[in-house]
Amino acid sequence: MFRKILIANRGEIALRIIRTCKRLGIKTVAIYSDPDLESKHVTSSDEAYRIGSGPPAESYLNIEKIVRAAKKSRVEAVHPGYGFLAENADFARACEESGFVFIGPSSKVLGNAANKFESKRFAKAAGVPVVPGANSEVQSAEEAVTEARKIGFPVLLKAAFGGGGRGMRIARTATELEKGFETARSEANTGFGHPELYVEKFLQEPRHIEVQILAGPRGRVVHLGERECSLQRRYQKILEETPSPALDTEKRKRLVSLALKLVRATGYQNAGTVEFVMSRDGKFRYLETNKRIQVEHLISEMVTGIDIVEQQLIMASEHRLDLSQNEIRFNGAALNCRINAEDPARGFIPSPGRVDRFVPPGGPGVRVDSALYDGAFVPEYYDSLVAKVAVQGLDRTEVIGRMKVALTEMIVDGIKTTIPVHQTILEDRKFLQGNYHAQFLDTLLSGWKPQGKIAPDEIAAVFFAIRRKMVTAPTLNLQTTDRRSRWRSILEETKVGKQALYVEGL
Amino acid sequence: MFRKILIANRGEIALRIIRTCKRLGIKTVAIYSDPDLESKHVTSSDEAYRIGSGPPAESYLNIEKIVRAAKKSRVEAVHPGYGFLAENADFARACEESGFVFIGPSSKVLGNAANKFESKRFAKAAGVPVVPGANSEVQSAEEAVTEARKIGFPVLLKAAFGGGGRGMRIARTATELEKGFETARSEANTGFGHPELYVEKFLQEPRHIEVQILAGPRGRVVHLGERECSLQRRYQKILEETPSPALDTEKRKRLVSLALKLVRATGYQNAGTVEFVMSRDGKFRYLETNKRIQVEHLISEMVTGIDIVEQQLIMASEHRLDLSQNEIRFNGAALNCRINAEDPARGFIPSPGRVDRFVPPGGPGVRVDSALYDGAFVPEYYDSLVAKVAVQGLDRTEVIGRMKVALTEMIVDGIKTTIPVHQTILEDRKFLQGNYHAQFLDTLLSGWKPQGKIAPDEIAAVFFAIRRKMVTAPTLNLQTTDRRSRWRSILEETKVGKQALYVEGL
Amino acid sequence: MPLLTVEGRKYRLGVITGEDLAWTIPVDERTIALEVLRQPSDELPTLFLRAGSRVISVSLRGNEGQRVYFVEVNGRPLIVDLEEDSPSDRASESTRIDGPALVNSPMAGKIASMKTSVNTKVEEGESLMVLEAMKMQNEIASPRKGTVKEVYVKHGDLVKAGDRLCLVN
Amino acid sequence: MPLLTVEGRKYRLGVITGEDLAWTIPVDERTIALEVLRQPSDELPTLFLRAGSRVISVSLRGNEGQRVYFVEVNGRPLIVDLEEDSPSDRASESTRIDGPALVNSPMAGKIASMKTSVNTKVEEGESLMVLEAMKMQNEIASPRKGTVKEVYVKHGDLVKAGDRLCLVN
Repeated sequence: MFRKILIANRGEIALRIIRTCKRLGIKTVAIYSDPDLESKHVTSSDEAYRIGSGPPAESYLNIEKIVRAAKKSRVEAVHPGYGFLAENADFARACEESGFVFIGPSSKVLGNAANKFESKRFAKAAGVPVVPGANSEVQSAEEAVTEARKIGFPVLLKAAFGGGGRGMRIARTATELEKGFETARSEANTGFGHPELYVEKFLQEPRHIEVQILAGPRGRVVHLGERECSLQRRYQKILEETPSPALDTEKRKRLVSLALKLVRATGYQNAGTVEFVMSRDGKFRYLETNKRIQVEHLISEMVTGIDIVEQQLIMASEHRLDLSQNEIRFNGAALNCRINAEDPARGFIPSPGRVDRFVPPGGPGVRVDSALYDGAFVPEYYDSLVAKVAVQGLDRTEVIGRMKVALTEMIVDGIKTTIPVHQTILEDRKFLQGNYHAQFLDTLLSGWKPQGKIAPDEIAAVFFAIRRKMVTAPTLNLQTTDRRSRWRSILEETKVGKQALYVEGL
Repeated sequence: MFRKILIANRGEIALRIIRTCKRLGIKTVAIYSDPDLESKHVTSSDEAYRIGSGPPAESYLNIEKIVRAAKKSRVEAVHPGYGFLAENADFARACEESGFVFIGPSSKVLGNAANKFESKRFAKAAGVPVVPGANSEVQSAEEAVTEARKIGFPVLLKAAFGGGGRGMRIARTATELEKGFETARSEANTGFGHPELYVEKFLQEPRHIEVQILAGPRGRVVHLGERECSLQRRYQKILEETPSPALDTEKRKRLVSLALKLVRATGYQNAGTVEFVMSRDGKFRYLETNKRIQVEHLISEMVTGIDIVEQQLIMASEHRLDLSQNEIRFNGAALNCRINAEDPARGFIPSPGRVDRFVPPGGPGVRVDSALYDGAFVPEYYDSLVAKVAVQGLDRTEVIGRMKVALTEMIVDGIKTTIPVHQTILEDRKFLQGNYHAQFLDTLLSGWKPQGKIAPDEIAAVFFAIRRKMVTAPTLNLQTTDRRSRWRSILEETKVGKQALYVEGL
Repeated sequence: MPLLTVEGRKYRLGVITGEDLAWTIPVDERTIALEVLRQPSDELPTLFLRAGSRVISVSLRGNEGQRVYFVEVNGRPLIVDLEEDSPSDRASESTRIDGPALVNSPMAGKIASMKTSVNTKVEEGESLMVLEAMKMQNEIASPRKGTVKEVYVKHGDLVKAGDRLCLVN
Repeated sequence: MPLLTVEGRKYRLGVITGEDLAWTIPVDERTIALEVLRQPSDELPTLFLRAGSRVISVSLRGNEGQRVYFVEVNGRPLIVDLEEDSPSDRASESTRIDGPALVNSPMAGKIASMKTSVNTKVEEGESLMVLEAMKMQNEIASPRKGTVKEVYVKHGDLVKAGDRLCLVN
């Protein structure tokens, strides 16, 4: 096993990798941009190096600086996490050439197949149906329109390198396609360091279901079941679950066998995810392979008990896969909510800033992956994902119940988050029936408004507390940005006895 | 299912029960003593009633007041949690007579068998070996000595009602027995409302292993495997694990069959634990049956996926047990650490007080059950248990690794806790081999001292920060009890620029 | 009558009556009885109240301006807006803008592209510029139909929340 | 030389030398080089330092008396004791008590039973009384051999941490 690795990422996924490394006795090296000096992944690792200023291009996308940090710290391997350079063939190559193991597929595999057209060709050759789309990148809006006319509108503009919804745009007409082209390019570039786009057929209300696989050398491949990822808002997954409520045993078998076929056909190695869409008539079509650990990997870990990061490390360091399919058991169901720093009441605009207080939920079946802490800073430069809350249980009903309880317990104060949106979803009748598709949330969440569920007695209590304060102390109007100090200052004005007062309540 | 229940307990176990009730849509009624007004179980429940002042006899042991609260709030049932009145036949009877379901065995079962001699007689009749001991309570120290001479020293003095180590004393001589008698009586009375004691043979270095069972009506009984509970300090369990590292398949089978035999022989119903000692020659002897949910129940929940509180509720409300043994699967291993508010550096003296900050650990396989929060108050009147950290994983090695990581992440600031003691245990060679017994910790922890593991560079950093402060601002000497305000006050003195300063670290 | 806005919902409050430990407060159509269980102290700056069968804890954590209060109810943070004099039937819909509209940045970020320039005519909802933050491209839409009178930023500028972006007349 | 005690261990510190952002500090036999990465600010009262390959964050959260500091290192709270002048070889063993010993309560609790009374002779380690807290019976042992001169509490009394219990001469 490796003795020391560098984690070429930040925030919750860096911390997630550190946790497994600590358990296995592997030293970790963190990298950070200036605004991330305060991030938990910096102080949780054994070593930490600054690699540049806030913008990703200056830091987490800067291959040269990251390789320099890896050399300086003399690591044996580099874990890229997800996003940033996770699927960047140049980065994988730079690691390989500098003598570091890239914990993921080889640069050759990334170079050939991160480029999505290659893997689609492989899929077709292996007899796996694919979503209709262009066979190469489009360099301009005009080219995109030509391609789109061949495929037939509506189409999707997608980033050729990377995934996760960044750089994606739907276009129903040539005008829409032209209009969205530059924005999508720009997002793709910021997100993955590659502006290249391609055009794909836009499907009506499909299910988006993926299969987690672990692929060792010599064609040894196991799967950890599927993840239902149809709950997306503008192509960003929001809530994932396993098993998919849309699959019966027969369909699941078919899906998994397509995924394994695809992995074997492309010769993929390391952890990966094979994404499919399922059309309303139950047909699966291959979408792409995510050649990295994914945001939502934890629900697969929870139902199988397998630590996917550990498996990645074993595969990369020892070139073996110890697992065989028949020893992998699937226990119950699991659900993952992505808690994003966004304000759903204002059209989901980003809500970076300082988190005054972070209280994760606890209790049976709950797992929280987050780099938040009291006083943590969420920079405006990076992904808005600040926490993942996942729950596991015997069945879907138990799991939904546990998630509801968990979200009422969770507190993220100081920034706005998508927690109330998850609560809306968890109450939705169609969601509860498992009856949804990839465009379902765009409808459910359009014009989303806060629920205003505060009880009248709580309102009365708040009003009473404010009025009481006005009587006993002058209202202060402080301008400092720290709420704790404001609180303190107000309270110091209050002239109340130190003796606590007890009153019979019964 | 019940629509509303009262929880006759406090702190973490009350919150644990509330969590399951919330998931199942059952309204909860909390009770609280004066110092517990601020407790999380009060604000997390749907209703809350004061039942008296701090001392348990005035509140959580006061049957009359609790029954009054149950009547006032019109609940259908009462969950007693563990400790306090959980195994008190008078309380169960008072509930039954007032028309509330007591979520536990009937008062008749508690009345007959909480009294431990009855159940031992049942055990003997059923062919289950028992630990040698008296057949009835002892009323005085003299009587205890007479009994002890019959059994042969060394002996254990134990509380006749209740468990968990309260009221227990070892006596190797008549003098020791006379000396410890009154203290043990007093502890038993404070803990369970019953001062009665009895005498039992003290066994040398036994294993303490228990079997979790769920017993429905009509003799339907399932088990959720065993818990190894030998890691005790002065008869207080400190760390529990499942499966027991001392059992092979054959021994486990034997242990479980003895437990099931015992439960069937005594006609026990509801969730319960059958406790055994295993002597060095591998023989099991029945110790007692715990007729309640236990502190360490969560490790059984984690390996089986079964919510024991939910099962208690189903058994009590619907008089059925839906589970059958062959559908219960055991997944990997689990470990539970009891985090107590005690100062291990000062002989484990209680450390009640205000918790300035509470940061629970997160990540894969970690579960935290605690009522702590930033600013929570730990009263001096009750049990010192303030949090349980449990981890689950594929095997013992993974689980121990996960627990170590979890404990480094956990923060309980403001009071002293046993976290560093758990860290000592988790590093111990014999513990790692699974080679320990019920007297093991008394040796390992006698004269326990803090490890002082702070790295020299951290020491340098602390010293630099203090010196820097002395140069830039006069040292303040504040007497307020709130550390946050002290912090704030010191910082306000500091004359530093608002502009953050970035320096190249690479 | 005072109007309290919390999580997007408005509550109409009445006059607090009572004394010592027992008080009543009208909230919308209902009247809530509150009993003071424990006053805030230096050690614990939290007020504990009983409302019927429930215990409610309230801490005032601060305020901003004359109306916005940061409170904690049963340990949960809330931001409340207290409007002291609510004219009987003020329209709660978004008020129409007739004068010049100053467009401020809703968040910190970078101007990824400009879609308008001085003296350009714009429709209500038309994109004025794209602001990049947290790897997302956020279109800043015009709040009204009119003409762009002033533009305070350019492509590539870093802006903070509240910074002026442009003026539409 | 200053002596810093943390978690039961003592560290001998030397003179801080350096300037601006680069400093060195002797700790026991080693010399630690520190680089200031970020100064505390109003918004974030934390000092960020680099020590070799590590980033260390330190916040001073307060102090008590002249010596005890509450600090946070990499987010973890620590209580440190800083003794300014450590005589070269002060005995670190527990100092023997020769004069009268005042026994204070180590915690809040209730006097569950008295094991001694005025003018009783006691051995070192002998039980003086039992203090009940958190459902545990805690024996208060005599710190020295001698005679109980004064007793300030009786059975059933509630005491706070630090309250006088008795005096042994």
